[in-house]
Amino acid sequence: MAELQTPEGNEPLHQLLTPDGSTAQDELLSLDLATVDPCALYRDLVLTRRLDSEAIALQRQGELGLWPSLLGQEAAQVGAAHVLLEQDMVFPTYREHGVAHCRGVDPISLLGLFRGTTLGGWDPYDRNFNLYTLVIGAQTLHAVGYAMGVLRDDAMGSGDVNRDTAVLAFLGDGALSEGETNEAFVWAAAQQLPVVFFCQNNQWAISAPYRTQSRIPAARRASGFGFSGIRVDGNDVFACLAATREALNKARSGGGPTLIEALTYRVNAHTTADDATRYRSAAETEDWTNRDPLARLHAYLSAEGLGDTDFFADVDARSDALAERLRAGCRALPEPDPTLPFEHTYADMPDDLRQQLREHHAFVASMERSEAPQ
Amino acid sequence: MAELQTPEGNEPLHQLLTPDGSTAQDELLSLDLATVDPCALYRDLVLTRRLDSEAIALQRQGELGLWPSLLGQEAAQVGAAHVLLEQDMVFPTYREHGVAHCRGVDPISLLGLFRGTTLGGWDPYDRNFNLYTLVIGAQTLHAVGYAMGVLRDDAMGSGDVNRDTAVLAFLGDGALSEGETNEAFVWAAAQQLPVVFFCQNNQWAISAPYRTQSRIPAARRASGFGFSGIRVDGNDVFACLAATREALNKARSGGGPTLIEALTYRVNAHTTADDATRYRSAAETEDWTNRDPLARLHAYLSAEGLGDTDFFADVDARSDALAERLRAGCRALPEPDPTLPFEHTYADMPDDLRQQLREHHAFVASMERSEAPQ
Amino acid sequence: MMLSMVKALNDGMRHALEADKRVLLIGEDIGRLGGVFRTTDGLQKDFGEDRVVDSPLGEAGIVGSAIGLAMRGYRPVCEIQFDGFVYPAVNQIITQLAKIRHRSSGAVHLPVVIRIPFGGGIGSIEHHSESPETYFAHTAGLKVVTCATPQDAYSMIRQAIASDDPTIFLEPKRRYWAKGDVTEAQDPPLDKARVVRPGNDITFIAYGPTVDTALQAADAAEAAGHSAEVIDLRSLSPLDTETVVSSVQRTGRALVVHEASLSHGVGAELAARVQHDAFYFLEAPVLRVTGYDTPYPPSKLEHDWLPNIERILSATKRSFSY
Amino acid sequence: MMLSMVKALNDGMRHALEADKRVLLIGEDIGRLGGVFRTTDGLQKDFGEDRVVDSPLGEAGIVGSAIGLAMRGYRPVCEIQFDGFVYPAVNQIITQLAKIRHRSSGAVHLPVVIRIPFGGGIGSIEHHSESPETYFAHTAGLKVVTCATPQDAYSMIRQAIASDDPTIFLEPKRRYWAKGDVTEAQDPPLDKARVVRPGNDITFIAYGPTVDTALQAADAAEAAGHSAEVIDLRSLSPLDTETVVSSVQRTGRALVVHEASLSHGVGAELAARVQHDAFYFLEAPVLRVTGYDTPYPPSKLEHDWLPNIERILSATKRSFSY
Ligand SMILES: Cc1ncc(C[n+]2csc(CCOP(=O)(O)OP(=O)(O)O)c2C)c(N)n1
Ligand SMILES: Cc1ncc(C[n+]2csc(CCOP(=O)(O)OP(=O)(O)O)c2C)c(N)n1
Ligand SMILES: [Mg+2]
Ligand SMILES: [Mg+2]
Repeated sequence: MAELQTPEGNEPLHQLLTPDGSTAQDELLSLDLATVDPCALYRDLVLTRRLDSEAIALQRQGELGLWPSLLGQEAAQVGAAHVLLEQDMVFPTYREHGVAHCRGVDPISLLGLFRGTTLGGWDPYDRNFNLYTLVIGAQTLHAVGYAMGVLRDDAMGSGDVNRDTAVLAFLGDGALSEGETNEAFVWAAAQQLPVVFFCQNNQWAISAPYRTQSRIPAARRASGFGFSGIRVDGNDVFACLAATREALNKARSGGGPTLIEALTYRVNAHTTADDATRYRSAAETEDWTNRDPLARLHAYLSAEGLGDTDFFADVDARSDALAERLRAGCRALPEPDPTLPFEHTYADMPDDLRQQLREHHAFVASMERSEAPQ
Repeated sequence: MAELQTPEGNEPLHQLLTPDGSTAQDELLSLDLATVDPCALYRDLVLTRRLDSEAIALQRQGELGLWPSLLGQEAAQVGAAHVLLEQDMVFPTYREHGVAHCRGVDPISLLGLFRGTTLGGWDPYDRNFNLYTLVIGAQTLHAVGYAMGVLRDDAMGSGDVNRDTAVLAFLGDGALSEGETNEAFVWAAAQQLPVVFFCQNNQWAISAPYRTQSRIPAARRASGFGFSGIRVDGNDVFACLAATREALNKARSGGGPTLIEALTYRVNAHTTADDATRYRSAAETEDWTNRDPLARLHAYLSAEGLGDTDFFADVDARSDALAERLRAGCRALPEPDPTLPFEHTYADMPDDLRQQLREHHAFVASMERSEAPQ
Repeated sequence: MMLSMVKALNDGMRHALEADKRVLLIGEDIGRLGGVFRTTDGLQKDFGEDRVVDSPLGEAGIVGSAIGLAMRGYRPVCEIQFDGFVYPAVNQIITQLAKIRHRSSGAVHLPVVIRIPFGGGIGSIEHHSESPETYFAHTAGLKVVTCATPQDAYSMIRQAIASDDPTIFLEPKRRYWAKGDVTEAQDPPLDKARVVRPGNDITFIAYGPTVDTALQAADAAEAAGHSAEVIDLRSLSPLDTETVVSSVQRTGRALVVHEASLSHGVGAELAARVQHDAFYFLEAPVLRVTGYDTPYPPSKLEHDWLPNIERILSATKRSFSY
Repeated sequence: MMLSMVKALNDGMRHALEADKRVLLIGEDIGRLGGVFRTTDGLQKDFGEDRVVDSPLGEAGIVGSAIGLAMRGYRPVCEIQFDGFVYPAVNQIITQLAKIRHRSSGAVHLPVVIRIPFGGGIGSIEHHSESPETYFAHTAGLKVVTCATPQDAYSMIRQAIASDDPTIFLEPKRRYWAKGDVTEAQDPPLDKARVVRPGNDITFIAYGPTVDTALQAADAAEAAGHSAEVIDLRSLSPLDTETVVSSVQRTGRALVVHEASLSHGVGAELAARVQHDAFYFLEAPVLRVTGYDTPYPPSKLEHDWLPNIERILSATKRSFSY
């Protein structure tokens, strides 16, 4: 597969499943296929994509204000998410809908942020999946701090699989340029923290191609901080799974951080508000669309006789059901109470803020009166 | 020479002058001794050290509020400064007194900042030596921006030695942990800017030993960003000079940035206000004091018969003269005019600030009246 | 000529780029894309990648490099993509950009403009609707200005670029698309407020996005029999106290309107100055209609959270109840 | 027991570390060195390197990691070495620390304390004498408090650590070494101001380093026949408006004293509230004696630049001239 050409040459791109769907050997990555459920992976890839396309449709219908599509990045997200343990903590950006899905976060709750009914939408502790963070790079330091807590809780290197905990922080290629991301690398490396940085290099930061940020592969950034980085084919769900599993195990056992660069592509525009035709060629996008991560696994399943027509039919049915749920669930998302911002700014509301709330209530009530049909 | 041990092993330490003062071959660094004036280097090492010790004395006498001593780092600074061209721009931290001296900045003007008569003390454009920057890392981005200007002025890669310009940014080992420093690396690398980052790894950031920041040699940081880093013996003036000359030439010719790690040691406390006995052993300091960069060059000069007694006598005389100048000059530094902050906050003073100045004048005047002897 | 504020800013920057080759634009997505709001549309095509710079993703880098460029003789115009993303640059802005002239006793001046689309009301997500002006207005060494009309956008952006002081240039993003007449008419100085609607009974003081709201409220108040004068501050630092105070000395009543949170907002400084300079003229305390002391709410709540005509009118009523 | 503020803070933190093993200190040079002001002296020795953490050199990292630690159940107390070095952490403080409770509708609370030695008057160099309180007080979601005495230092630091809200804890560094009596006496709530000197004719409102200055000025004013009441605000966000207003309603005159620059400073918010809530009681406008609208000057100029007794007295005279 044609790699992202960086001026300073390329990092080996580790791959376990070739674009035509056949398995490949890799000198670094190994995956015992007995330990994975390719059908479950495929199902989640399909559901993730459906979640995404349905959200786009809802945005077009005016039900959402905005949606950041993950189209093309399903394998990276589903592969990484499938090797998380319950106790692991995830710090996503705003595009990890597939990880959220695999983590068991109700997909409907992902919509509130983009519908404007909430700034969050779920309890981060319910599924150990943090709220989306919109400030590029900021979450990487939260992951570092959380990992510092894990270390202090002796929840690392104990050998107890139910206890040892890893932190998985997601970031984009553009995020590698933010100072805070690099500080996170400094801290994670110096303290050998149980954190894995999973960078989906989708080759674009809105309109900025990867070369705007760097002339070398993203995976190499880690070497400057003293920990290991690996570049995997981000459209190869097996490679993403294997690399993440290894990195998480290393982290849980006290081996320190890893940077994973999953080389993939943002097939859609940055968000539904963006117009990618202004800065990149249809040919490029076309080229990458042909490296569809789903088709790849579909081919594998068919070739291996793992997925029969019933299986694929079942997946489609689940997909339709999900779409149905999303359409209904989105419209059913509760309107936020005007009290909400006042209630959740502090643990207990200061007197002057309470006074502001009273005035606000009075005002909102008066509006409702005046808007009431005469 | 015993190197700084970092957990992840060591970078080769490039050296051209051994501790006993004999020249050494290096596989990477080369220096045609015909192109350097060892006597001038020695003179500047001595004057730099005298400047420093005199400032410490002035602080003890209460003439300065504070002084950050460079004792032990003379070779790194003098070696780097000696290969600067007039048109090159320097962005120091707060400890580059030796670079300032070699650059031709009047050493007396270095004292004002620490005496409290000014926040600056010299015109950065006079000698292309920026004011000291106290916010760790901040100056690295200024160097990057200045280099972007150099590039846009076609003052790079033209082959004209009077035109091609490089930017030399100094930083400490602790500064490598600040996000802004790493952003500077991102920008310099992506745009192949004519900037050299000269990191004096004096192994301490106040009380934080280098291992608090990183487990690998500082020079390796550059590899994570896609440019070259080199670790040189920071107490070897020849090695520092050779590495900096090469890096500056590379920058001027359009070859992009370099990170130089000059491995040295902060022999004194962080500043005169610090108490190093609280966090490091006398033995460690002792050990490094024995690797005195001046003694090394002195031995070389004597062995090579380059410095006769007259020469050393002359250097001592200049040193005494400098000390004399500093003692007198420090006390003669003009008291700042109360108007100063008001005058220099904006290009032209806004009306309300002018009003504040009027009130301030009236107040200061009334104070002088009331303090006048009755 | 009728132009949107976006087009007026674009023309103003084009004008500046043509007039002075040391002027340079730098920011995320401002080149090929023309900025997420298209404010710099077409400028990279016409002035090249060296003068309209698509930067790496780092706000500290944008402002820090602008400082270095300015030291080299350039006049950089930075774009921060949204109000909520200026904070990674705050260290460079507050400790360096604002202080270097003072630090150097005037030897170094930094003609750097930082453009920030600000304010809410566009139904966006978190960090895309904030009003950070107080942080900058409280920082000595910075000029802070904001435009309310395409005409001011066109003239003020050029004045800001021409200024030798670092200037935070706040653009009221929800007014980006409203059209207004733009001429080459003589413009008031960058640091002067303007009476945009004369009145006799009360003074509404607004800036940026709330000027239009205040004007509409003034018309509504007229109906209720109150003649409101509306002042567009334009400059938040320095503040044109004189224009404000002389108006309030006439009307005896003042009401400040801004989107930023109430406490320690720009309205506080205005109230402090007015109660001081117009002490004997005030018929009622200076009132403030602002965002509340909470983070910016989810967009479904923003209409009621933001100062709006109704809240201005009820505050007006309160003012006259004294 | 007579203690310096430094020792009182040290005892308060020791107390908190003993009482709750989730409490943890993190900052530059706070361990082996005990902090550049020795505020954490001996704590690493007694509580270990995991609970008194010598951090890498990065303020964003200190606050960002504290947020993650808090999410894991810890109660981190961050030290920022000097006021002027908090800015690299401002992005984490304003966009994350202050907003995460609101973002998560209360699901996530962040009991993080950020200790900042602040203010001038110690003859130091640039960035070591600043007063950044307004930036934080204007940020909804943060509590901002400051102590003026060893007793308050001892009690307030423990209250701040016990608070479930992120708290900016400002320490008036020029009062670090003055001794005061410290007891286990019941303390007022963290968010309440305190009348530290009763008076009848004018109210001096101060906080942190200027409380002592205001008290001395009050004594001097007494001599001139003016009985000044002095209020130590203690909390800058939220503001205890009630204590301030009820005092001014009695005295009819108010004067705010702080080191931060005048414009958009805390004095502005106090003036705005007082002129509103005590409108009919004011005999004179609220006056402000503060730092000027310039960057902090070289230390040789700081005595005259800072609010001092003489400036408070002449402002007092002005107040009585109305
Ligand atoms: C600090 C900050 N600056 C700017 C932005 C605006 N912004 C939103 S997404 C984005 C690009 C991010 O690119 P990348 O990190 O590659 O993630 P991707 O969107 O490709 O998943 C930018 C610049 C932001 N959210 N935060
Ligand atoms: C942003 C910032 N944080 C903290 C400080 C306080 N401080 C001053 S010097 C210093 C250590 C710097 O160490 P290093 O970079 O190694 O330089 P050195 O002092 O060793 O020359 C610190 C933490 C500062 N000046 N700026
Ligand atoms: Mg990307
Ligand atoms: Mg150091």
